Amino acid sequence: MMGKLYLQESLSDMSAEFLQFLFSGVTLGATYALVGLGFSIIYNASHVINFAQGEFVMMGGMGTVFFLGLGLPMPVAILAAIALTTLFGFGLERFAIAPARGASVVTLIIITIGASIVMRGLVQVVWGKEFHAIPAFSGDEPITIAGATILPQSLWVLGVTVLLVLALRFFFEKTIMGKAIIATSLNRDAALLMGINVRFVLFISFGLSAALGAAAGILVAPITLTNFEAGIMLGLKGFCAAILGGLGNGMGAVAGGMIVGIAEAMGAGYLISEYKDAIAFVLILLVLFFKPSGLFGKTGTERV
Amino acid sequence: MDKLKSPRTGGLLILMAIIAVLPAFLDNAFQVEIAILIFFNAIVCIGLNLLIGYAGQISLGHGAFVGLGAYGSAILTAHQGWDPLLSMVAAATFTGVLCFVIARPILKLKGHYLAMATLGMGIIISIVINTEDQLTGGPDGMYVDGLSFMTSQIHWYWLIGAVLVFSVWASLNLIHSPIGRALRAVHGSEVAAEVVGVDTTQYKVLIFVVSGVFASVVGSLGVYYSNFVTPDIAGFFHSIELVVMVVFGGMASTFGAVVGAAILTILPQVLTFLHDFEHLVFGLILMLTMIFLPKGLVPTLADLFKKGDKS
Amino acid sequence: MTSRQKGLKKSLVALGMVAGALAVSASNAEAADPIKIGTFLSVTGPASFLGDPELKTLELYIEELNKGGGVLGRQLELVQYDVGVDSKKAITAVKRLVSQDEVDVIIGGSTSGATMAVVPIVEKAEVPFISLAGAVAIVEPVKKWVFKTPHTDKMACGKIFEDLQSRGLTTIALISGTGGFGKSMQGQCTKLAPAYKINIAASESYGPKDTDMTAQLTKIKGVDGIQAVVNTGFGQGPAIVTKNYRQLGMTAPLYQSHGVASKKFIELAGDAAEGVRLPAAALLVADMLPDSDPQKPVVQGYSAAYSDAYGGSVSTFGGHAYDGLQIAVAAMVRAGSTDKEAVRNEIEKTSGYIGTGGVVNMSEKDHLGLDLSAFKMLEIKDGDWSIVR
Amino acid sequence: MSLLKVDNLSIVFGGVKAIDDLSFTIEPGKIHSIIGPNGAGKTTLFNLITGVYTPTTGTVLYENEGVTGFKSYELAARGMSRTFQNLQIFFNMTAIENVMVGAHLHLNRGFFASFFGLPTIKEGDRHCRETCLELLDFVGLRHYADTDTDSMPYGALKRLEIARALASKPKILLLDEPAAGLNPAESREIDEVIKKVAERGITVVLVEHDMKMVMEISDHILVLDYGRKLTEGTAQEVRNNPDVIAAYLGG
Repeated sequence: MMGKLYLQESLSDMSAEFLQFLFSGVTLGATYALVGLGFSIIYNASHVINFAQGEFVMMGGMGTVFFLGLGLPMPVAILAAIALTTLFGFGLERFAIAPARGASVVTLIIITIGASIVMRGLVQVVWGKEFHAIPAFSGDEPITIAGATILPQSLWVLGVTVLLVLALRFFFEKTIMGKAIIATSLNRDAALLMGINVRFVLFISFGLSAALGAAAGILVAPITLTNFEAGIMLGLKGFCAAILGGLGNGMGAVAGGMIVGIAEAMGAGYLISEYKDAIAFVLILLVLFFKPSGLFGKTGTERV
Repeated sequence: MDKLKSPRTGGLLILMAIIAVLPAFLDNAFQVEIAILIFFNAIVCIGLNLLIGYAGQISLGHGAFVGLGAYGSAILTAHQGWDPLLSMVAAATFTGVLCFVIARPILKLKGHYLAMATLGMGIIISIVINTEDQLTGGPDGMYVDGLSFMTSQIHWYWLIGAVLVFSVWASLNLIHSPIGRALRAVHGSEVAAEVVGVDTTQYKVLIFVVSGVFASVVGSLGVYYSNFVTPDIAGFFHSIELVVMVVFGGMASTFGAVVGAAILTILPQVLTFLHDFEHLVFGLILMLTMIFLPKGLVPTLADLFKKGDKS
Repeated sequence: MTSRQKGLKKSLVALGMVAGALAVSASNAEAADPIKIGTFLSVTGPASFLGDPELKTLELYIEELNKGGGVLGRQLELVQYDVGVDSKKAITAVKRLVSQDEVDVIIGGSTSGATMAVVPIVEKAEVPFISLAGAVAIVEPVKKWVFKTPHTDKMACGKIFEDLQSRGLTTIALISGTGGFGKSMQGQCTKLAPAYKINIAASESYGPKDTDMTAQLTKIKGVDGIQAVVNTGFGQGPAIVTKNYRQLGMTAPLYQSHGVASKKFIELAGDAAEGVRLPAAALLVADMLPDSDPQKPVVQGYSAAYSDAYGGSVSTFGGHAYDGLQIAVAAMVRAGSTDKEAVRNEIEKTSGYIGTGGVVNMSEKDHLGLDLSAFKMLEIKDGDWSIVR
Repeated sequence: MSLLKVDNLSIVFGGVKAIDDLSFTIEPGKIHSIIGPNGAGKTTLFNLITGVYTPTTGTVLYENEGVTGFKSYELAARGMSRTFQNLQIFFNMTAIENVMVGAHLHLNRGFFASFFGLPTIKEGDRHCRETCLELLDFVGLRHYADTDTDSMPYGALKRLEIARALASKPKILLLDEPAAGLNPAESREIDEVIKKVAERGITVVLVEHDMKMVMEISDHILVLDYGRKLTEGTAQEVRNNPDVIAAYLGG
């Protein structure tokens, strides 16, 4: 009798623990998904891997801190930060990517890495090096579900991510601009012939991607804090998510982000927390070894 | 004349001359230190350039191999009491074998997937070094005794300078051999290389191992020189730094790798007077160079000279 | 033009660039009259928490001293390098400080890792060095040229354990940052625990850049009988630990170290910081000190000066830099020169110096010179510090 | 004895049979052509024979050895080489270097010998350069020897691919549309080169759209349609086959 009770109790302890890790995982995962989606959008339009994607994330968070500091109300500060980051996205395309058209993959990678250093440097000079917290959107009182707790902010992260993903689907499937981006990604020359302004498509893609990154950065800043270096790891994990899902496959990136986030939280909880950051990369190596084009990527045949 | 052949001896002699006279212009120990750092970085870049510049396979994880050499040597010397040179060979062997094992699955990948895989591999190795603090001292790094017979800094200058000259010479030899042409063919068109008998996988694996061993040896020597090693050596940023040196100097140019290493080792030291603006300016220089000289410094300048000759 | 000449041209250009760049770096090195104070701090990276106020303090007071005519009739010049949290960078910076910049004294090293890495160089170069980092290993055993100003991690453990004893708590969990200070303090606490009859029932760690510690805390939560949790570490990590701690609904008392002793911690952790206790120097509670306390004017003076110059409130870290600078300057004045051996000897003779960290009495056997009495146990109440009595 | 024997070869791409149960043989020392309408599977067949693709079913026999699924470089070592419909030039090298890569299998490839620049390597390269210059001469490109390939005209690159393939000393050479995109004068030059290659005793397999050229130089023609064999035989036989006419007219 006693034994059974004890067992039940420890079982519910275990499931509460599992749930706790899962909450951590999906919150992280949603963030990675948004960052990964940003990678995908830019890659689709331009075949560039934007190593400054993480800095968009950072700029969203730091921008919000700055505008809040100016005394703006939260929603205005958030919109201002997203707008500012989007401007940087546009600028990156116009002043760094467009002039370097036709450069090799490595050169483009280094240009975006240079851009990430510039953005970090700029934020550091203008907004300082300190860590900052954004107040949570709906308070810090945790919600208890089956013995595990989740912050209201995590629900915001999840909710907004779902909304953004749905909105993007609508954008790409139903609007002219979205379709133009898809067309450009499939065949740039054909799109050009069809009268699509490819340069404009690229421009918009970078802006869109920057806005998404900023949104991700703002959503998680109340949970993880932010400073000028906060985007580095997030950017790399988002890249993992995008590759895991198959480069250029937006929904794949979302799935990839979730997988990475949950794997990370479970790994930290049940295996070794010290190796938490390695989990995403071990996962990506295993997947690439067995499926070289990601989980949901198309396997292409070389034409000769 | 084979167009790559001519600058070979000339360039090598000039490099030797620079190394020989440079100490006369170096005012103090710190400047000698920077010169030695340049040599170290240049050697890694020469190896990395064989992989990236010639064979066309990107690696965003080469810092990890420098780290393996450094920590391999450090651990064997400090914890196991091995002879430093033996440790260096052991670390290089380990790195080489590791490269050999992971090369096949990794180099099957292309473009951004290859970039991701090498990046991931590098980060995993760097996390292991950071975490296994019993062995590695964790994020704070570890102290190692140096080579007993290298009693002064200038000894190191000559030793590493000599290793650099050897590396340049060997790299030029390799490039101007059937193996070198096969590597460039892999870059040009894998399928075309295969139908004339080049086992592209074998050559990709070979050059991955070679460049890994270059990196590992530099890591080992570096740890004996500075007596200290921290995990940043294996980190993402060091890997990126190395690639930037190669591309900045000019891909598929051995002397480009040396020039790239020199400039990008000196630049951050020169920019320290900017304090907070250091990173901003560094990033801008990087971006502008890559946007306006996408082929890198040395090939672009070489093209300029060529054009000048014609007119 | 033959292709050999082409190669020559190529190489000449390379030579020119190397030489040019070296010349620029060499031009910094001109010897001048001012007394050179070298510093290497974690101005960026996860420890910018420490390095940023330290640098600001040094800049502020060196400017102040120069306005007042300098020291020994000479102006002071600060030579500073940002080393992030990379000890290797610290080594390069210190080599540069001693051999290129030829500084007279070094005040710096925000982190214990960076400090420990440069100790061999400083000892070899024979330059007086005052560290601003926490680990006890920096001054135990004593090294001829190395001094430090902050209280040690060992003292923090002792202070926390005293407080635990007074509350009757005996079973605790440790959660530590893996960076130098966190790891070192974890070691010190583990060593010291038996002496205070404290049982450490669980020990977890997290990386310097981690942003989510719920996994580690969930594990601690799962261990029965934990009466208090001690977090050793500096930077933003402890703020996240504190937030996660409240999120998981953990109610046992949470202790932090003096590695978070700045208002920034309260700001970052927000409401979650309520009730957190930590040992810290009196600087944080300047206005709450009794008027009889000899430290009161000193800490109030520094506090006001710093806030006036940079806005915001002071941290103890800036205070460490203040103490280091004052001790070094006083030693130079007593020595009447910047002769390194003489300055070192005078630093070692520092006694009765009242600084932000407490009253400093150094000796041949003690290169820190502080005792537990200057350490206050603070509790965060209503978003501000309060003294636990 | 046949040089190459293909039995019941098939490959499926995403449910579509690009090559469907194809069998034929190639006799040594002749010029064989493979023709068929666009999308008939000619290039796919080349890719299957030369190891670029692995067949779904069926076998390839080369000199009575089963070589199905062999890698291209393994086949090259056995004397099989090819050119490509879409140029596969090593654009990062000069013309002569391209050809010298072709001679790869016949040179000393020891790593340490190369690394230390031993005289044998240098001697071998000097000799190789001579023979490769002769090959450039053979295809009429000697004056381009030290030109960067990215500044050479298209027609010259087509011939350069042939020279590179010849450098590997093949017994059988598969040419994938060597005249595609060339003007009539250039086509005739290629014609001549192909005939000269055949005269050297090298078996030539040709995929070509230029019917005039095919009919003129081929000893044997294989006609493909939708991945299947429509017919085969001499130029005369094929020309008069009603199925072939129907296929070409889209009947």
